[in-house]
Amino acid sequence: MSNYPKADGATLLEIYKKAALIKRNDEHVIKQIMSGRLVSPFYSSRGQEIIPSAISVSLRDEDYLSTIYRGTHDMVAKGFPLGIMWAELLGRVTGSCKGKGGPMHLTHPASGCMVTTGIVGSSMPIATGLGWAAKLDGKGCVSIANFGDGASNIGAFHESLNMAALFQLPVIFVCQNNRYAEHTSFTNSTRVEKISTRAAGYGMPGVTVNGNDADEMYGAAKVAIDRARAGEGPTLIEAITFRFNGHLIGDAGGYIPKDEMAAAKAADPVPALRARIVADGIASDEQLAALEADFQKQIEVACEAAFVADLPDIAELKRDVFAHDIA
Amino acid sequence: MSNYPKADGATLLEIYKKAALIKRNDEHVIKQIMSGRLVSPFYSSRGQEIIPSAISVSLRDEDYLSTIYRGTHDMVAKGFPLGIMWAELLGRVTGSCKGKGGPMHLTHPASGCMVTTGIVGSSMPIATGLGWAAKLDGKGCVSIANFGDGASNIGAFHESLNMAALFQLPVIFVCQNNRYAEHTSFTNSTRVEKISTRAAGYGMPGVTVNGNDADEMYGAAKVAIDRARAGEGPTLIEAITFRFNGHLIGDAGGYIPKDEMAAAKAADPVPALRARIVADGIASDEQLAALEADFQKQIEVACEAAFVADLPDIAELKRDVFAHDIA
Amino acid sequence: MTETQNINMIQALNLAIDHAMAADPKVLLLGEEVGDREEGGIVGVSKGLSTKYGSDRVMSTPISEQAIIGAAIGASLGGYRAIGEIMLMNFTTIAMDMITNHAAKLRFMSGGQTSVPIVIRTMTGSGFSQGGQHSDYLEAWFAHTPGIKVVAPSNPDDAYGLMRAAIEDDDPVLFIESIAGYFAPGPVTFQSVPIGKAKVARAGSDVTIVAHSLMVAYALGAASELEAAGISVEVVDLRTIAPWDRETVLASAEKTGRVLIVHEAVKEFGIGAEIGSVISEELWGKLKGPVKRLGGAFCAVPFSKPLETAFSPQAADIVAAVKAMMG
Amino acid sequence: MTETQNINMIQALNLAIDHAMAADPKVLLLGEEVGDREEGGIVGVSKGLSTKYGSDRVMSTPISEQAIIGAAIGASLGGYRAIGEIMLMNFTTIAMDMITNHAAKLRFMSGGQTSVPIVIRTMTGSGFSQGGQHSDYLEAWFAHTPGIKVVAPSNPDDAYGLMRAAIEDDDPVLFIESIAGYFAPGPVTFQSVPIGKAKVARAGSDVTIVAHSLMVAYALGAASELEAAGISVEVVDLRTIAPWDRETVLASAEKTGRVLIVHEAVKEFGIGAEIGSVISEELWGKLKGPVKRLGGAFCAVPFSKPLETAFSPQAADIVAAVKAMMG
Ligand SMILES: Cc1ncc(C[n+]2csc(CCOP(=O)(O)OP(=O)(O)O)c2C)c(N)n1
Ligand SMILES: Cc1ncc(C[n+]2csc(CCOP(=O)(O)OP(=O)(O)O)c2C)c(N)n1
Ligand SMILES: [Mg+2]
Ligand SMILES: [Mg+2]
Repeated sequence: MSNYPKADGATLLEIYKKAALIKRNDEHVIKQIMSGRLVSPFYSSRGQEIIPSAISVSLRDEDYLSTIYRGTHDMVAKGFPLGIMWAELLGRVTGSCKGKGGPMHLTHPASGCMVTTGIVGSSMPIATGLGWAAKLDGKGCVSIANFGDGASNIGAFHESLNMAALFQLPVIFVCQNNRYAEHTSFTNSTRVEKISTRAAGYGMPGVTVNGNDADEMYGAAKVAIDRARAGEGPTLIEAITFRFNGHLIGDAGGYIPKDEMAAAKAADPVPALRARIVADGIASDEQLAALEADFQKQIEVACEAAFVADLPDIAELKRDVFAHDIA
Repeated sequence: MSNYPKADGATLLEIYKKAALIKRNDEHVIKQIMSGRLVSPFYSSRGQEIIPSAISVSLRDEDYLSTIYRGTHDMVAKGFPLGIMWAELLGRVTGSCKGKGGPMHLTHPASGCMVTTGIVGSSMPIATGLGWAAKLDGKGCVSIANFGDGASNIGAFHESLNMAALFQLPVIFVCQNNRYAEHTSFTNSTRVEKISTRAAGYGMPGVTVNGNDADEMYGAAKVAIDRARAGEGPTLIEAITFRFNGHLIGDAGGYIPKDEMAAAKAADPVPALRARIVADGIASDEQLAALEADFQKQIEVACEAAFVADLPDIAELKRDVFAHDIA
Repeated sequence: MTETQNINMIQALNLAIDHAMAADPKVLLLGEEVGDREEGGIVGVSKGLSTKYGSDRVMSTPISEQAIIGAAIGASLGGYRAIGEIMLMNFTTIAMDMITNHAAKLRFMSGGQTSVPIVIRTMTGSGFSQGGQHSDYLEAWFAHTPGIKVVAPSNPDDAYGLMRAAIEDDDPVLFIESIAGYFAPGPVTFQSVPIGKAKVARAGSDVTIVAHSLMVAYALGAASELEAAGISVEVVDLRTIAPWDRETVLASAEKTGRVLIVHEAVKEFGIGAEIGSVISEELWGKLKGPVKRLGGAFCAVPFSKPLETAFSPQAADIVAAVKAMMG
Repeated sequence: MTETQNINMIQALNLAIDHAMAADPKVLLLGEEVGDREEGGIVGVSKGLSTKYGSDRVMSTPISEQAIIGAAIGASLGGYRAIGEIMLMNFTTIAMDMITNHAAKLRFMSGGQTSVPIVIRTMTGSGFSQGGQHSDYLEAWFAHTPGIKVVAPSNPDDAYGLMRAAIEDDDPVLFIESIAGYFAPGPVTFQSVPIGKAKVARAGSDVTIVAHSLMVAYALGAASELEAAGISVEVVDLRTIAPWDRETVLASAEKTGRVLIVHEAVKEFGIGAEIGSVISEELWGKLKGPVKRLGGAFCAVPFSKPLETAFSPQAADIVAAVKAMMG
């Protein structure tokens, strides 16, 4: 992967900032659930922070993002405001979706977070359409489609990649291969070793990278995004990573071999990037600690504000079904 | 393709016999439609006769066949009796499906013709299940899934090939690439040059062969069928061919360049195989003419019997919805 | 806009889309065969449009119904108004997730932040020997799905007007076309027809027949026949199935006191059940007899002509049903 | 068979499938996570089965709903009885083509030559903060589809009995499980429960409540509350939705003269419409008031708790509705 563009120090620091914010935010949600203060399904993205962080530094607000239930990392990296995210996670009327969507349907068009789906694979056909819109707009915007390893075996993957390639749409298909789909291990879901192998079947470039490595992830994403902006069509990026928690909080993950989990956690990509940034003298431990403390404060403010916010009125059942309220 | 097993003279003759019967049968159906004697949709397989003929010589009655609306060639080659096929094409109660299915749903389990679907791509998931049944039976039977080039872009293709490969099911996926999907040319449906390229994405072998060449088609099919019987899993065979008539009789095919059609017809695979069989001294022109005359007679008998057969009684609406009649 | 023309539904739809694309550069069209290279649609509804508006706005797609609707949804999230064609209504089954879990729900789940102003064009109807997988009316499924509107014109004028309204509507609209209804010419006034408004197609005093799509013509035919028998029939053309026009239907039902609901879709659990239930409840004590329903037989659409004809309500069945109601 | 045990629905279903697999080697199970390697299903219904019957008969699949149902259909065409699991009812949208165009129609379209004795297990229900894409009751779609039966047990005994009957049934059966109903234990007698037979869950004389799945428990709760208010309620548990038990429902309706139909599915165009229409027609002149219906609100299932609770009928709503009817 050495021929990828390298991330300079400033960029690495940006990537770390996003990853550190995502990590703390995720941990704080889990803390609320564990303490019993929050009762809601939550699909943690701990362990996968580097992927969207390294992608987003090459994105603009106007670029489109489509993601899945396990997508707070993608959205925080893209710029989804914490306050309305927390309020939505808590089902408050102050949430981005007025509490109607919840964790599986977080949406915030202003930051480009166009759709979050709970249906495996369904982020891809929609992201393909967003790519069509971006192409028609002619402003060089791109559409990012996030999905998991399990989603790469469903029909929507196939139809979307073929269509995006045929029409040379500016879509980057990001398969976050965290090795598990609910309780099913990657190797028990397909015989192919690399999902990226499938790109050739659509006449599109495909690469497999270490999604937990900021340089590799940044480089692969930059190349794909630049190609898309230049009208050279879509790319499939398979980012190898790992999911530190169960499928959702509450799932003990008993189906994951202990050593496999231990090894993954030992290689936690966020502290690893932090150590490197300090070692390379890009930022000092103190500077990073200050940033982290500030992130923690932002998260707690967002969380506490959500807890005291109002729940939606029942009249909301008749709103947003159609453009006009139902009588 | 030279490392494929070669078809001996007797086998080539068998292949020719099937192809000649299919060709005449298809032409006779078209004749009935053109003469106004038969008013019904018909999806001619003229031009694609060699594919199923060269596959079927390696099949047994107990092997399963799943095909599509354009499937009379596949079924005649597999042994679907002409009499009940014609009666079904004419919607007679004597038809294989009592006239309820028609051309798009021809079915005859006794000859292994398990399902004919009118939904593009849907032959594949079902054929995958028939492969599972064959594997469980442990008798070395295989499941053939026929589909077109257009069908290779739909989600069911992806899910079926991945699942069949994962479970190493004895399924042979036969993509009859006749270069057009209704009015859409192959090159306007995907950027990949060979559909067989996609097999690698599932960890299954994939080959592209000239489906109009008896040797190549026979060899590729034999290898795939033997592998499947031996429990070595599925294969994707892309058989390049051409559709001599429109999508269905009545479609003038104006979207097909004249020279493309002319070249294809000039290379009509059935007379070509006939000439070779005579040239190689496998059979004499007279012998073949006698066989052909006999085929023609069989076809006409089947056709005429169908025309005088009864139409189903309206009570049939309440039969076969469930195992028990509806009150 | 233009002066009245006598044209058929195919021409009316073509002009409606043409006028909408000319008026608004954000209007897009995609689907199988829709481009002129593929002859502008299987029945020619989109003839000339790709030539006039370019293949970026009018995209002929691979056979990928999930991606077709997904791309329409995505483009609409990106600010466009895409018309996605699903060639035949039975093929909506392939795109059910995109239609019902996404197109219909994104506005609500996003708390009104996003909307999906797409039109899904599809055609259907028995009577063409297309058999069990190409003839179904499935409007009841979509009417049961909050967030999507369902329209089904019975004549060229409404086809034009409803298509213009559907394209301008800010919510997804399923647009159902009757194949049998395509060819009869009628006067087209080029006015938009409001979604949600039924039309009294014929005034009468003894019995109200509620119908839509092709069944309106049958109902009108039956009505004139019944007039000869001294029975005055009022025919209400629903035009919009969801949200259906309760005021118009209830007013007519109250006036005549007798209601027959007719649709080609299978009677059981069809839309007649909802309309009948509402009438029976709202007009309790005011009806002269129970609400009656006619619908397709409880089976797949059969191929054989006598069965296919017996499957769906015919004018004679309507006449008989009305006479029975008049006792 | 076995003596009565007090177990919950998960255990009852597990034993029903276990007993069926032990009794008939042709019974198979496939779906996501169904194997013990994946912890025997997301709620554990198939725990122990892959260990006991082997991974050839109990297959954990990739996320491929079309292939899951297609494989079940194919295996059944090959002589097996496959139970295919679609984890949540909203995911049946991915397999709609396989379920409605194929499983439900192959017997009819083949003129009775083939049959599809599969069971499609799926779970659903609001109340778990799963939002708009994981909570829908969609039974009305399938009840409108000739050729497939639909059952929905309300208690562990019926869950066991209906599952045994569904597996033995020679036609496809959609088996709907209520997530909220999984955990309450009840006596299980290990008897088969005939498909098509409703049960009078509580006898009464003033009002009949027709319900299924979770709503039966709510109806029974409301009934005891109403008894205190001096209103005698009869509760009919449909158990089978298609074909529904007209005799039992009509007998109860005629006896009480007042009917309330309750389902969690969206009220409009739900199954209550069909049942209500038949009651109103069959019992014309014999009812004391119009048939009333309670159902889910006309919107996607909302995430936020107060909205989610308001979405579906609660016991209090049933009590209020019945009091209004008696008013
Ligand atoms: C069509 C569909 N099938 C099944 C499910 C249930 N389900 C939710 S998440 C999931 C696993 C997805 O795994 P993967 O794609 O690898 O994403 P990850 O959760 O690992 O991020 C499954 C099977 C679903 N939501 N949608
Ligand atoms: C899911 C679905 N979409 C669209 C159609 C309409 N249709 C029927 S045949 C056909 C073309 C199929 O082409 P191909 O797969 O190449 O098979 P061929 O007809 O060339 O043998 C299309 C689009 C269909 N039957 N099913
Ligand atoms: Mg995963
Ligand atoms: Mg083709």
